[in-house]
Amino acid sequence: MSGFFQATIYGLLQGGLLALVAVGFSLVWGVMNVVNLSHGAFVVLGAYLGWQLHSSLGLDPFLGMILVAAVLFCLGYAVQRLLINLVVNGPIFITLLLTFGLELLLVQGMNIVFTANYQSITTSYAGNAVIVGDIQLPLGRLLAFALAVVITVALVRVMSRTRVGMSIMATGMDRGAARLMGIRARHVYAVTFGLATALAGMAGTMVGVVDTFNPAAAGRFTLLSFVIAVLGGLGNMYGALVGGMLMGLVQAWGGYFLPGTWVNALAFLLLVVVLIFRPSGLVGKAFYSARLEV
Amino acid sequence: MAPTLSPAWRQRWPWAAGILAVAAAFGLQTQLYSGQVRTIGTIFMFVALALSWNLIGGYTGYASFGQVVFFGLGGYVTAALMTHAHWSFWLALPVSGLLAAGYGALIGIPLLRLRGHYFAVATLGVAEGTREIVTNLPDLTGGGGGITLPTVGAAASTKYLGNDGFYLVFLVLAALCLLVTALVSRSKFGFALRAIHQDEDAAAAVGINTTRTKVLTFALSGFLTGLVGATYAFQQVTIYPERLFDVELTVLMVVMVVIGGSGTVLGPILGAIGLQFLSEWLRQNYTTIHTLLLGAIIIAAVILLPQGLVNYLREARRNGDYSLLANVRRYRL
Amino acid sequence: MKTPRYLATASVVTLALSLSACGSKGDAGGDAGAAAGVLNLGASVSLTGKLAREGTLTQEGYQLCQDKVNAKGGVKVGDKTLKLDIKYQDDTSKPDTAAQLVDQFNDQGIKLILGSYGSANTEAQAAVIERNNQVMVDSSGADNNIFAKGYKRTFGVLSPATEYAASIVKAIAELATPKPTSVVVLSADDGFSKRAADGAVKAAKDLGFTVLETQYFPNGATDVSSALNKIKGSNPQVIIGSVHLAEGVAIVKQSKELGIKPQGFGETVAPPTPDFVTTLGADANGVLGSSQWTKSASGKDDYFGTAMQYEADIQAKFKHEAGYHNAEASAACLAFVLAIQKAGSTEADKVRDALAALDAPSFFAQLKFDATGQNSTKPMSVIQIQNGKMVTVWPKDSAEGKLIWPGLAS
Amino acid sequence: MSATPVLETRGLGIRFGGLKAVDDVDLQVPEGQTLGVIGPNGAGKSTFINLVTGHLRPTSGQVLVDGQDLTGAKPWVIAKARVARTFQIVKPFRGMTVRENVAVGVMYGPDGMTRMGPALHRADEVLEQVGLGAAAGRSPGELSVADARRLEFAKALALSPRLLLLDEVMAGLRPGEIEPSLQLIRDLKAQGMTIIVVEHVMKAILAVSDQVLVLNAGQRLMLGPPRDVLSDPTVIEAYLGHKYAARQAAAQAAQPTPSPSAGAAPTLPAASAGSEEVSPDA
Repeated sequence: MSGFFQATIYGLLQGGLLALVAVGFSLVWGVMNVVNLSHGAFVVLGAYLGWQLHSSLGLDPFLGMILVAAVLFCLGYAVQRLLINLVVNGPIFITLLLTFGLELLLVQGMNIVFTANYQSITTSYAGNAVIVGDIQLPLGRLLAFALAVVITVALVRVMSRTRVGMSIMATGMDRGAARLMGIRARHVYAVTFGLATALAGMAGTMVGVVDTFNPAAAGRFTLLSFVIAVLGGLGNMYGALVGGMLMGLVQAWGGYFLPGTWVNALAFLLLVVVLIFRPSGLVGKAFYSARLEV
Repeated sequence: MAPTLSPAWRQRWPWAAGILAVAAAFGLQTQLYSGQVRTIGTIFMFVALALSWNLIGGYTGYASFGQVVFFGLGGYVTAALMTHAHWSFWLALPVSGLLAAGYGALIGIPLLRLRGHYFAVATLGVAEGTREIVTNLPDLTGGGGGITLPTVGAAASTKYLGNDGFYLVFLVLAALCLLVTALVSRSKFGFALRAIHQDEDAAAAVGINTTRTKVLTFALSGFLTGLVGATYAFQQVTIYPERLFDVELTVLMVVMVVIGGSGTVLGPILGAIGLQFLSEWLRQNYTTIHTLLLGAIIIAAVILLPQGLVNYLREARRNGDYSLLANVRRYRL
Repeated sequence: MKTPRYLATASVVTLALSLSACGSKGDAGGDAGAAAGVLNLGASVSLTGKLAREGTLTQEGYQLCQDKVNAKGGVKVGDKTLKLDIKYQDDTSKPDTAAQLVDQFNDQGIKLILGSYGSANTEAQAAVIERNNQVMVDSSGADNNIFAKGYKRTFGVLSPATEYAASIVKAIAELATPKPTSVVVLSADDGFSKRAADGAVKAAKDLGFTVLETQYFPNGATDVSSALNKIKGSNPQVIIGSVHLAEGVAIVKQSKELGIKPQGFGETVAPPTPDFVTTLGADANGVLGSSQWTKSASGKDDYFGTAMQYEADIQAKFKHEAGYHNAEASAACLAFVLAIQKAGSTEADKVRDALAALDAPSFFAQLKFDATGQNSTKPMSVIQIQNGKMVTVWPKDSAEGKLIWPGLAS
Repeated sequence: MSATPVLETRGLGIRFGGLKAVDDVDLQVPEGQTLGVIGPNGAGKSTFINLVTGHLRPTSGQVLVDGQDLTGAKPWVIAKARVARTFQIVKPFRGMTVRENVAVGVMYGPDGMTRMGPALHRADEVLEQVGLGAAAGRSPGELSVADARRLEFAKALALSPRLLLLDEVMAGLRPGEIEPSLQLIRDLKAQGMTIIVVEHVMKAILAVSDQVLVLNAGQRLMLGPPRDVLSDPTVIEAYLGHKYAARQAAAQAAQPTPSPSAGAAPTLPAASAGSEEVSPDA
């Protein structure tokens, strides 16, 4: 049975990290009703920046992550302010096409700047495992899991305690009313997107530590974020955490009980089933869904 | 502003010219090289795909992000029938279309209850899930390793059509999609689609059976896409689930319809031709950065022409103002 | 109501657009290349998309071949010498685009084609080559299927896929002391990897190993923990990975994380790629890798010299160690050059016959094609990563160093 | 005039979680009658209409149209049973002309015309009837508030209904614009159509209603002739709150009781109550 526990633990650790990958995507979709197809590209960009800091400055990725977050926040802020704000009121596939164009731009840009080589941020300690009974807890994944959960909880705290957080939530619920209260919607939207890309960047750096990546991996992360965001309920930060964990477990258990190739099929069928029976996600009502667009 | 033509002729003029163009296109391939014939064949393929997506995404306003599932299903049903049952392609083609339509109805009934983003993501989930299922049925579909249709020697139930042959089949499919779209847009059925697009509750209130109309449209769109997928599979000879269910194909269909002008007859055609020529031209001249430029151009097109070329031209012609500025401000925050 | 008067303009526009943009039949045609003292080879490679990494390595191989050949004055065709000029197109790692580009090369009168990267792209191109009566030398499509369709105009410089993983099993059986007994094969779910996996299982059974059930995972997966968990219980002494780079790295990295310690790892494709060592660092040491070519390969030719010379040239031009992806591409280009010179013409059928009859030594390997067009006599070589460097350990005659076994510091 | 009522509801109700939006409403509307429906905001008026037209599925009770049980039927089934409605917030089909908006109803309504020609012709007739004949070719986005309401009217009439449900057709209209709508309702009454008018504009209720139903917190408070209903203290209290009703009763007690002529009776103020500041005491 130890194989099963090992798979479960592994799935949970993986799920925590996937949650952080997806939480930004869920935030953008929930608050601004924008489906960001370039989200995966920002995750990979975060990995490359973390790798660059590590290889040229020797900065440990888990520290470099903070710098990566800052850089990506500014990039995200600019992208929203200059590009996405121009079409944010449009029908759903307008914002989607814009972010698709952005994804092409980012992925090919990384192909040219960082070349298509497979990279990984190799640290001395990440591969070693903490052994509990006969369960192996890889240090790198454990650290990534812990940080992912801490950051997500911190995000929820920020969203519900600070002024910025409140303004984001308010704009998400009813942009018209929020603007009447003096909230500068354009700025708040840009902050939200910046926050989302910063989170994606941090998750990307940690993915860089535990995984290998190259520009083509962007699509995979966007797809994962889709599934997790819907599982957890749009714009619901805790939901993204639960959705991520669930995704990790489904992939782990699926892989354990079924032939390895069935893993992805399970994840998508789970998505469709959840959508049909609980469109608002598993974790309570996504309170953003009922709102007026002005 | 009514043109000087007599009403009856004004009614039929577009149809006549449409048929003339399709007929002319038939003769075109005799003038071209086999490479060019194949390139234009691919353009007709995308015209057909864009028109069939337009039925559900443009007219009815249900943005299906899993449209490639019909493309892939059509391809794999034909591949299975021709490889295992040794059917002729001409028999497998309609059957693949019908099965794709059936699948569309089957998934449509639960999914078409969802609206907006949720429908888009659900169909994306179905497409990705179906690809994984196809990958995991190796004895029927060859799984990840791909499947090869018999086109050489005795096993070939239908002789390989070659570039000219596939050019004609894709042209016929594009013409079929054009005919269906034209009929739908002018008929009672087209009104029901537009009504559902604008406001489903109001549509139901005037007696439109919205559920049946949506499922029917989704199945029809699936049928046409399935036919194109089946032809593509025969053309490629060896097919892989990764390519047949590639989400990029769906996104390309959406790009073509939105930039061309969704909910119109002409939009998807212009969008498909324009985008295919653009990406082909970029590939030829900027080999290393052509996808980068394509991304930039799509961003520009979406910002400058959010409602699509045809709708922009129509509105500009009606109120005489051709400035793009109004477009940029249209959806601005 | 939107009157469909636009329907008409659209259809007329369709006609006009397609006519104008493609130009009439007259202009591109005939063997334009030869006249201007230049020999054009067409090469559609994957510069973008999933296979961008391996596609770039393939292009490097072709570029070095062009430099080397032109440095020696060019290709001698009868009395004339032609400058070699390879035309590149990016097929975005998609088989249908790769096939379409071969058709487009055919329009431009380019009949001699260098293959794209990967079995899927090559297989799609081979079908078109056959129909257009072009000729292709395939640099990286090892899947036996390509050569099982009765095609006559495609020649592969590589050993077949079934040899890829089998060579590692043979090397272990021959060299490893103490000789391990149990083997498991983990395979990606794509045509090439499955063929290679079957080859390994068959070889292992023939050599008396107890072979556990083969585990599969999705193509391009970077998380293979589910497959590893399943085999953890039976702790096999040798894990063979029939994979590409991403899965290869994942197997080694996640085995360490899950505490799976076999006596040694052996993988196809991944270990000889430079990225393997850069991404795994110290964990890469001890891993065996099957490779089409290593810098200690015997054999030489008058364009590239010896394998060692080839290694130095790649290092000089592209600033990284030469991998077999570079070497197989240069070998494909070399095969064309030798065949054209033997045929004394650039005409497709003559070059095809010359290739079929070719039997020439090269820095890569003996270039000889069987009836189906495969270089079936060419042996694979097996390397082992020893403190960050690729060391050839098998076959014995071209071995550089001894096999360290057990590979993993257990 | 058949005996069975055009519309009958028995114990009709719907609950959203704990909230009973419409609670156990019994109603019978005989053919040709015009029923006014009033009640404070949130009384469940629109919800009641949505239950009748099938846009909401009742959690309890029955809906019978001409004696036929259509409880929980789909909206288009009920529409085909000649039950038409307007929406409180106008729902035009943009992207189509005004004439086509109406033609959709003609094509998909009970008459089910399939050919375009006759459908468009019938649409023009309906547009003339509601006074929108001139705007037939324009797009709905260009209409004024009053015209947009008329388009809602026309879309409903396109089904040539037996039962017409008007959901606050007068809301937001200037006094001058109310009169033509009232005249239209009177004409339809004359043709024997059964109409349910949900309104806050008391002037309109008084002008056209044969009977008035008062809803409060989802329950049926009262049903009776307009005059009695509007002067009934419990109705006033429901509308204007306890304190106002008490002051009114006190003032009435102090005066000698004049005959309850229309003008002097303490009825609800004529101005549309919807927008006035009703401050129910906490």
